[in-house]
Amino acid sequence: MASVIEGEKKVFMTGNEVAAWAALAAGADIMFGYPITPQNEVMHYWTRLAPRYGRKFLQTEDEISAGFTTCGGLQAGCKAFTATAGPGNVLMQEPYGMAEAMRLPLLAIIQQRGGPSSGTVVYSQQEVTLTTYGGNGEGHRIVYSTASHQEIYDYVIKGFNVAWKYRFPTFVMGDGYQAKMRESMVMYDPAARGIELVPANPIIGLSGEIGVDRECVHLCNIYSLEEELYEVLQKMEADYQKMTPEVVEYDARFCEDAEIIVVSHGVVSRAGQDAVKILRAQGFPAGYFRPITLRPFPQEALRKAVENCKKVLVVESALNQLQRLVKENLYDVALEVDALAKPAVGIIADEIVARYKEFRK
Amino acid sequence: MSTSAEGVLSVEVPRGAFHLFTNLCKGCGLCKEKCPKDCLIWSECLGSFGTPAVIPDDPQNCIACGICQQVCPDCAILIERKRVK
Amino acid sequence: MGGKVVRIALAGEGGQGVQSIAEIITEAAFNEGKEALYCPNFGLEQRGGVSIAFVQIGDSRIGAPKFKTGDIFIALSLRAIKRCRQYIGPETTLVYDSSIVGAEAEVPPNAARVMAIPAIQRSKEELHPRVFNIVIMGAVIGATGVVTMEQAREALEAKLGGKFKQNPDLRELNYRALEMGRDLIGKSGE
Amino acid sequence: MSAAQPVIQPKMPKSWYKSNKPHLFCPGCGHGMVLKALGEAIDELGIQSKAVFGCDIGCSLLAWNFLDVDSTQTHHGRTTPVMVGIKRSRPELITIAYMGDGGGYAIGSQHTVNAAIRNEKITVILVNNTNYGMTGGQMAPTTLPGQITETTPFGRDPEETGYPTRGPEMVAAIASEGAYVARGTVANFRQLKGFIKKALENQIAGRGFSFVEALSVCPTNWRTNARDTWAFLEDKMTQYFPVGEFKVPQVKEE
Repeated sequence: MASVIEGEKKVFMTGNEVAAWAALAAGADIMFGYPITPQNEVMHYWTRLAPRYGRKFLQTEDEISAGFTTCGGLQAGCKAFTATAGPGNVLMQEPYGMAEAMRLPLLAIIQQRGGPSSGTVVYSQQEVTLTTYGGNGEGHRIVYSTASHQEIYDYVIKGFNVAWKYRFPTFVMGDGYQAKMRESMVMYDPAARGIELVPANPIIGLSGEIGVDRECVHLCNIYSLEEELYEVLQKMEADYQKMTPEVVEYDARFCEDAEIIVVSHGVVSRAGQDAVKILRAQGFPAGYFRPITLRPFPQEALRKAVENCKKVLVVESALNQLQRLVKENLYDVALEVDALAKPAVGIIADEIVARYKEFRK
Repeated sequence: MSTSAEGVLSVEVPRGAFHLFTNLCKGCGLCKEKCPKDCLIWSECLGSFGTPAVIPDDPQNCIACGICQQVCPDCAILIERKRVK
Repeated sequence: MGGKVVRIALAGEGGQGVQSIAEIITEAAFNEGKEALYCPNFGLEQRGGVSIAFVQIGDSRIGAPKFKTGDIFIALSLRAIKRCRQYIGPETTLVYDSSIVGAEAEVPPNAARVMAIPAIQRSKEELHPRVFNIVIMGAVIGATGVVTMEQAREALEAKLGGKFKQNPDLRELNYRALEMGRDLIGKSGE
Repeated sequence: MSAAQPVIQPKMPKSWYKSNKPHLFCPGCGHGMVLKALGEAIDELGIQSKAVFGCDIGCSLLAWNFLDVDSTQTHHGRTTPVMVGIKRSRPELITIAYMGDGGGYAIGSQHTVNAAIRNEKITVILVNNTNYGMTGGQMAPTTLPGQITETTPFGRDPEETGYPTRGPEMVAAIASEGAYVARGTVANFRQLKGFIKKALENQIAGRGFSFVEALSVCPTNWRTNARDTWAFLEDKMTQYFPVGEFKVPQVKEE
């Protein structure tokens, strides 16, 4: 496969365009998708770029189909992916479940929009619970929450690799802002940076003659006995726990001597970081913590970060989604948790600064 | 009629042989209804579900047409035909 | 954080070209080596309603994609002023077209500076009504100095080069529109 | 019987997976016959090693390890998109989507319709037994007017629940040139096998969507003995669901 990006290239584009380029650079073979704002341009750019590199696309009849065709493509050994948002993300929970159950290396780019229901087509961080724990299972998924176009590029490439290495469905979760806004970032050829792309391989439609060279493959996705499924789930959980330290990512700053730590993720963490810098400049001992993987959650890192602090301020464009994760992961730590929760609305640094000062009283 | 160790009921008929694999026969009776000579009956032998397996009532009535084999959902019947000279 | 970030909000009716202006300005800033972030408001108003563009230009990484109040707010219609007054604060320079009837009554009292410029009238009389949005772009550059006129011209070339090739007169027309906008604000971006 | 005589073996298709027979379907279930027709068609076309078989949820899920063919279990109604995904990714594979009437005409009807419209080069084999067998015999899209099921205890009333879905007729109406559409019945094995074989050949030739509905029987949920089972299929079902080919590609003579 010829490299898509020669060397390094600084560009100014939308996050959706970045996502399409990243999928190309990551060696994605085929995209299955269904229109939904604010994800549409991932498909728009992909359909324009893919033929140049011999990659494929299918627009399906709905998101259920887009998810399941992706599952089929993955079983056949192609780096298949999809992108969706909001109500589409809801419909895709069903195929994600299949990917979870059958350990298919599904990669989905999620651009969160306002909910519930059709909500807005604009922006939110309300798909955290859905993306991390949606579906009738235990949330054996990997969810990256990106904060910039650079990260969309980096984590889409990383996401494909992690998915194919560990075989858990992987999500690169942005939002409407990241989808539609333009900012600068550097595209690169992963190989030139020493990033080796994990090869794809089929689990069905194998080569060789059945009965001569090989046995047939029967992929099972439904079990007769509760014990059978239990065993499968035990193995899944064990694999997930084993993988966690290798995959989990976070960013922590100024936490050692912080009295209040601002916890935020995704695009909001940009404001979180700015707020902490402003507070520090004003002499307030504020700390900054950002989970990059929301699943698996950087529990150990967060617990370590809050060791010396008194309070945690969770900031999110949702009511109680990151907060729930934070509380769950700090369940036995004596800490006061407050939130600046603005569902479906953007958050700026000044608001966090103000809330911090209020919370401090 | 003979019964092999493998649970195969075999009946020589004028045009060949009727074989029934008792481990496969579930006793549904679909074959019985489709027999053009109406010659299949429930035998003394039990099939895989503990229900009686089928057998031709009189070997002379079986014409080895193979319809029972064709309609069996479980491939429990095999009709061997003698070569016509 | 680092250096000062200039925050620009543009609002107008769908089709007035506020998104194109934002796109060209940020593209120009990017080409100049600055950090730029352009975030369109792509709400349901995308078709037939008020369209808003949020632009931030600075020397280092830009934080949140949106902001509370802009350094400069350009409104191209009465509805745009009404709907977007929340983005006008004590540090905001509000620029609107002087042809907007009833604008004065809607201007929030807290704006730092208010400028009504005859962009529609002048572009119609002296240039062409179609380049009205480029006049506005010139005004934004004049008011903020976020990019040089040279970069603005290059970004225009990148965006409209195809059209310029077909009709070279268009290039001159757009350049003049850019300068007209800058002069209407009365400040040079060069 | 002399010792030298070879042990007589049942005549199963080569592409049947032998070690799990007898299979899991109920006594008299039509799935065995449809899968026998499919197995023989696979054998005759020599595609055992490049076929991918996908089964739906419902009784058809019991076919997940029925064939000695690479197979995958999907979700209810979602076999068509999974097979489309495989085919689009690896066009050299022969993909067979196997489902019941509920999967193809109710919960997954949008996939049937849109795969047909897009002329996806997959083969769909849909088994019509006029009810939801796995869940205990509820009304299916194909339940006949007046037919008693667990959810139509007084007989299906078309005024309330509409008329049975005529799948091949619908698919033939919406599929484009190159599609192959037929309805067979387990009561006519040879014909059914012929239809399935043609459907697979159509995919191999890359002409378009191929769809075979197989009229089948469900003695367990119909609560019928063998005689009434055949009678319901041959007398009642075929009245409403005519057997035959509905769309055959025009193959140009070379």
